[in-house]
Amino acid sequence: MEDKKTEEGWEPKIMAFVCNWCTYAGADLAGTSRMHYSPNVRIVKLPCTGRIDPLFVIKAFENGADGVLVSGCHPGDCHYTSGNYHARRRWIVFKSLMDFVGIHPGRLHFSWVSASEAIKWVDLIDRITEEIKKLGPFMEYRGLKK
Amino acid sequence: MKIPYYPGCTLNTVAKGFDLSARESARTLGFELAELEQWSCCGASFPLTPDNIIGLTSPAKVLIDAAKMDPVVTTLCSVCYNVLKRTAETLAEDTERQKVVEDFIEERYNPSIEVLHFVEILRDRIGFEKVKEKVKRPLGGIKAASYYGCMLLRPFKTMGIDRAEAPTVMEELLEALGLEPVEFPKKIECCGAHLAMTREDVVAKLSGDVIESATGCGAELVVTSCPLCQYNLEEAQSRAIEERRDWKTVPIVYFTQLLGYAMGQTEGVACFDKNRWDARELFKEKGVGSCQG
Amino acid sequence: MEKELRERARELLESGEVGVVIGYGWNRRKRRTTPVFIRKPEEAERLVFNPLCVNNLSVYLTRKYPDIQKLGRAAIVAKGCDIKNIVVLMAEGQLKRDDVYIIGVRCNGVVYRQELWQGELRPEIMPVKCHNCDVREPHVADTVVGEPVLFTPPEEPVGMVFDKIREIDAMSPEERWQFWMDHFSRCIKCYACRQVCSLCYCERCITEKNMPQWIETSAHPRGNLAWNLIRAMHLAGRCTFCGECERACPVNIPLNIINQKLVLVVKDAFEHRSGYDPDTHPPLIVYDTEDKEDFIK
Amino acid sequence: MPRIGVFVCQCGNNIESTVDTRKVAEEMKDLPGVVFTCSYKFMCSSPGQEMLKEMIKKHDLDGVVVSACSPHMHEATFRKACEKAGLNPYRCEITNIREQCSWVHPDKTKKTGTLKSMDLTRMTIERLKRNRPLKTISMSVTRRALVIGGGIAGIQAALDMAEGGIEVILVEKEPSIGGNMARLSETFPTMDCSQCILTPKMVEAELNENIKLYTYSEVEKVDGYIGNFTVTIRKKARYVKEELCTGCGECWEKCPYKAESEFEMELKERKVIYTPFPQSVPNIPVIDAPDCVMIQKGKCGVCAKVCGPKAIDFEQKDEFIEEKIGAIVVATGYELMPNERFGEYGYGKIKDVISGLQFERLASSSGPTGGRIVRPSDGKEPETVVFIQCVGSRDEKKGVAYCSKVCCMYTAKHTMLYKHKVHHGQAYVFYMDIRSGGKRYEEFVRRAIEHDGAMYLRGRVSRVYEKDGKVIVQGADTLSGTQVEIEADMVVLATAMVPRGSAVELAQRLGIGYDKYGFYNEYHPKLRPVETVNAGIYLAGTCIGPMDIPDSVSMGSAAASKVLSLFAKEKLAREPIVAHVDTPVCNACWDCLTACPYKAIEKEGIRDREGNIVRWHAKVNEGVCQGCGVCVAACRSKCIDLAGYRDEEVFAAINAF
Amino acid sequence: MKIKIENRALKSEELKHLERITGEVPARCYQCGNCSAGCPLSYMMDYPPSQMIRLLQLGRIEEAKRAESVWLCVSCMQCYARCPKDVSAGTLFEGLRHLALREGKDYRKIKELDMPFLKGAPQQALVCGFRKFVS
Repeated sequence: MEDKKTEEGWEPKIMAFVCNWCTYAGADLAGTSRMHYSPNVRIVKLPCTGRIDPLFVIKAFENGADGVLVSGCHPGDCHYTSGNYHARRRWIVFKSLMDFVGIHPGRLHFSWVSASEAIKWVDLIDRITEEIKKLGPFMEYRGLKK
Repeated sequence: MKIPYYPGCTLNTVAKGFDLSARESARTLGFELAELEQWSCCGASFPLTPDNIIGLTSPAKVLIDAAKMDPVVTTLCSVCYNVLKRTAETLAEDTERQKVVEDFIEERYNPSIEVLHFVEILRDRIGFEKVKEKVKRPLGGIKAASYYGCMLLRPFKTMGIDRAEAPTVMEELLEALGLEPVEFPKKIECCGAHLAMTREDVVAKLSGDVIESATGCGAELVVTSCPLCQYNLEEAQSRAIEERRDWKTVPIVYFTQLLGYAMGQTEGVACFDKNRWDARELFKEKGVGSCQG
Repeated sequence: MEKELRERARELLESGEVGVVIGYGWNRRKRRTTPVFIRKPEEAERLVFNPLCVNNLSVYLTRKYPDIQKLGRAAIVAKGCDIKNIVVLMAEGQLKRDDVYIIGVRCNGVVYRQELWQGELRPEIMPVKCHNCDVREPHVADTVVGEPVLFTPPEEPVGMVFDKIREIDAMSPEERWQFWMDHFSRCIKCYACRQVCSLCYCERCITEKNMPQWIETSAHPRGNLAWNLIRAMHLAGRCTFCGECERACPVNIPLNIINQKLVLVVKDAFEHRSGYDPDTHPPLIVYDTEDKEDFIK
Repeated sequence: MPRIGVFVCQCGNNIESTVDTRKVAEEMKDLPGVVFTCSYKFMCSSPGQEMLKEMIKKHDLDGVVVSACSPHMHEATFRKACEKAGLNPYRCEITNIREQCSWVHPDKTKKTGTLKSMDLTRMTIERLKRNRPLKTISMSVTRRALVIGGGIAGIQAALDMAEGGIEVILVEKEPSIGGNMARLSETFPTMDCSQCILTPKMVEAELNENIKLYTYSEVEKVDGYIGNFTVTIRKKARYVKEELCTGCGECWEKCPYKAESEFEMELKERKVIYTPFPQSVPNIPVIDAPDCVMIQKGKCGVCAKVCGPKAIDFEQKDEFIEEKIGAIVVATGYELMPNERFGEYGYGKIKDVISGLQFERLASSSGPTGGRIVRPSDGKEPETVVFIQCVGSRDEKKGVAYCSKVCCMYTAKHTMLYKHKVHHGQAYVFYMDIRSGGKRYEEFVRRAIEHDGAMYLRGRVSRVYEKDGKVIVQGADTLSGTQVEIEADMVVLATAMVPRGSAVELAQRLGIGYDKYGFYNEYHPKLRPVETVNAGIYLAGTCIGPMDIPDSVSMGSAAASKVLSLFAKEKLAREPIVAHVDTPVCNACWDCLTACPYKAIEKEGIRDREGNIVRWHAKVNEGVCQGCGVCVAACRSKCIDLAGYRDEEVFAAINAF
Repeated sequence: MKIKIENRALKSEELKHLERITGEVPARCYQCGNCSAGCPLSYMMDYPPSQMIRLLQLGRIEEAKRAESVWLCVSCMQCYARCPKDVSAGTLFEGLRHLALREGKDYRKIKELDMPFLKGAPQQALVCGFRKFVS
């Protein structure tokens, strides 16, 4: 397990926390438009980015995620009018904190993807998968388990 | 108060009156236009395409030298003002190009530099009220058309000396000097600019239209802030006189000439005689401009 | 000054205005100070104030200490830095202004290690917070005691904590990770940091929540990291940098660095400084449509 | 131990072609708590649903996972099927293995898709294990409606609802209902006189017993939730007692002071005590307080002297009225973008440059000129009129990026009206595109061009200036590729429709969404065009975006029908996705209360026997809560949780990752 | 006249190069004609500004380069000031001038200028003219 980094065929595991109304629907649209993207992402659907607790991200890393994506409606488009603004505030602090303790910025991504931005979703997933592939498995975090 | 001052090439030669009267006026108003110790040409045209970096180096050097005195620089010529201000904005916004320019000049660029037109200084730092107080030769009754041209106003996002489509700053200044500003449709149209070099016919048409538009609205005097406008307008007028009998001739002067004259400078400073049509004749005719105190 | 302090405390107790005065007193050997809870006017003589009065007593005003709350309205002896925490408690509905009588003490700085205290305050022996203190003159108080203090904090904050933050900021992610793991791995989950903090007043701490168990309770690096991250997040925008958590930490985890980092982030991003205005909401529960989002792609 | 059934759908070949559904089903069988798994061709088909129901009964399932298409497609279908089989519908969870798996990962070896499907299904199973049965929330309904805005959309909505037997409160901020439509002269494409078709409706609204009119009033505050709103209406001081006034008009006849008429758009003056226009409903005047010499200086009082029924009351104050209602229709309409933004067109400086609405007033037979089209500067009949379209609209730099939609049509109408009134006149229209989609619309535009001789020039106008009493228009005709100049007598700007200046403020008060311009957002732009995200609040008319009268009217009716169907039920049922507070561990820090976008959280006190409050905690109002979960993430002690998305469920899903 | 529109021309390297050096995207233009309406030189041009942009949209960059319009534009920025789509025709003109000048094709030779002009004109006219017309 430990030296998976060098192992051929290692695929990163990416956890995505997305809001139900924009990004989830955007990902659906990518499907109905038969676009293709990297299969590494596992989506957890939440009503709104405002529901996303920083703990989710920590928990995802604890459970072996090599990268985490958090995504929701563009500012002004929130189904609940302001949930994403609240989320953005939290992320500003949380992102700084994660950077500060040395979580590589390539492992934690934030994005706005609307229900119509299937292309953006596809590009986003491909881009972060690529980036995380370059970083390799998140052994540092997984190593903490012992 | 000392303000770094960039005269530019033309004010040093052809438009001496523009320069001298401004310096003298500043003194009267209690500040000094401190000419930069060394300066080069601004390039006389802002490089519109972003890949033309070499065109930025010359104005950038001017800004760098000015910033050594004070992060503000003033200028009189509309073109210099336009080029310097747009360069300053470009370099402040685009750090990449700023870096390239810095490497080329081998000096650090100070992005906080502010480029001000002389009239902005009068309006914002001195106040037209104060200018009015200093007037000794009120030029009452003379109908003057402020011809802005292009460079003071466009592109508006950067230049913004006043409202883009309906500027009034020059009119306000002229009013303070006791003139009667005349509104005319072509006050923000182009004079033909450097086409003077290739297409005199076009310049004659455009500039001629400007003058006609002004005189059509009753102007007896056209005021400008740009030596090239001034030249083109005078050229066009010279041609028009030959071609058209009914042409109504007007003096084309710089605003600082009027400013200095109204504030009581000796007549030599403004170099009215350097203009092809001497405004003093108009003053005489109108019976204005005699010194009061 | 102590005379003034005792006088005030006695008056308050005598008049019945308060039921208890929370302040500092000497320990038995008079080498350290310790919190005292004065309930009788004659006991007011026990109150002292000197640079060894380091504790942030505001913690006793929280719901963590229902016994103290039962004693009636409280008066508290508080330095400017302690008052900041009281202000946050007010902003978060934990206290009303009338619930507490604040005896603000003018302070020239404190000394954490009593052996360094020789009767003279020198900058070298004071903690970082005192070097940058802008509330030596208490900013919210019912009465203020002590000699007026003339001190202007430096424009840019100075001190080891700030140097260290800059140093960590300049590190690579790997180095930062190593730095923090070295520290966090020492954590023994004693929760002294939580206990001493007056802003950690939760009825039930997140660590005590099971179903689901968000934070692993045993002391191993993974759970330690989660705990310290969440503690920092929960204090973001609220922490006043009183420094009590780091002082209390038995294994010397540099909590001040992580807390101060977030104080700087919050100040920079939301222009918020906690502990100054009881009417301002903590920044993380409000928002501005213009908040920066350069990191959101 | 739970008894979970897992149903993996093949969706014909849609899923099956890249996911080995049998293998997925097989693998899931071994998970603890899973008692039945299968793969099936079409789960959503009737036989599929029947099979689902059968298996629930046969295996006594207490939870169901359907791995199929997006929950946005068939979650409701499967939940309903489960309910029919006696299972709590919320014990059915969907795994999306089509949109987010089989369709996007085209690995024909099925390896990728199968692996991901198994992961996703496992996550759903774990989530389901933690899931709780939920009960739909049922709420009472106050069967009264509020309509904000008395323009044509609002009037239509109010009339339709009143017709359906609902009591309606119609709030209008101007002294009369009628809105912008009352200003129009004729309407395209039929050329009906606007007043002729509008006025009867206004009167009908006034006389209908089910409609309560509040004119010169504004909505001050809105509390509550669908079925149970409480609104506070500010009734501005009219200085006229409505119950006494007979509308005889003596007062405005005699009033000695004048002010500019808002209704006539600065083309005419009105008295200081006035009704906006002769057909005003109600026909009760208001006193324009800032201009009234009596109110400002205590002198005059002529109106009071001449008023027979003694209805004038200079001491009147604003009144606040509270009304309980169950639904709200927002129909606040539009205004025109200020033309002053376009200095190059000289609006405001050149008198003969006017806006489209001003032209409507000039052309209207009840307008300031009695329907004569004349120049505002000298009252002469203009022989050349230039109409400029897209002023401010389709202009992302100085104006708005969107198309204002109605200008093409009304400009064509203007050219006709002009031609009909000034026979020798010539109309010019500068346009970019002619947008005349709509029944009989294109024919109408062609008629303007072919029959009434309007000269259409394709291009924008760069500059308008005054010269010798003429208005010179300098534009381009891109079809011939030339600059054109027209010496006009009058210029009419077809200015963009924009939302009311107060639109955003009202949206925030109502908790509904709005776009960057301030137009209100529909719940779904196509499928739920008159609903908003805030249940119980509906939209109609141009507050949503530019639209013409027929569209506004149909939206008014649509909103009314939404309200009627809402009120048709005795009790309201709603999704139980709401937050709950675990009260003993609440800190009463009120972070949730501040963060909640819906003001759904209240403070609740616990009292001791003497009635003293001993403890406070937060309480969620289930009717108001929309289930966003912002409070949950904000709560440090984790005492709030969101049904359907509880921490435990999310945690379980992450753990199964 | 009939022109053949080719996919290749729409995406030609030279067009991309022009977009790159000018930072302008002709596709943004929706041909409202405001630039042509306001351009002071429009009346003299063989192709007024909006048509020049149309040529570029159609991929006919060679034709655009040969147009006399390129040498008539004086960068007064009237077109840009009033463009509702924030497209700067003036900048595109400048880009086209660069393309021509960088090929070494001077529009005006210095030695062709007459003496009275050289003596009487303000320096800035010369400097500016050289920049715009001489490689």
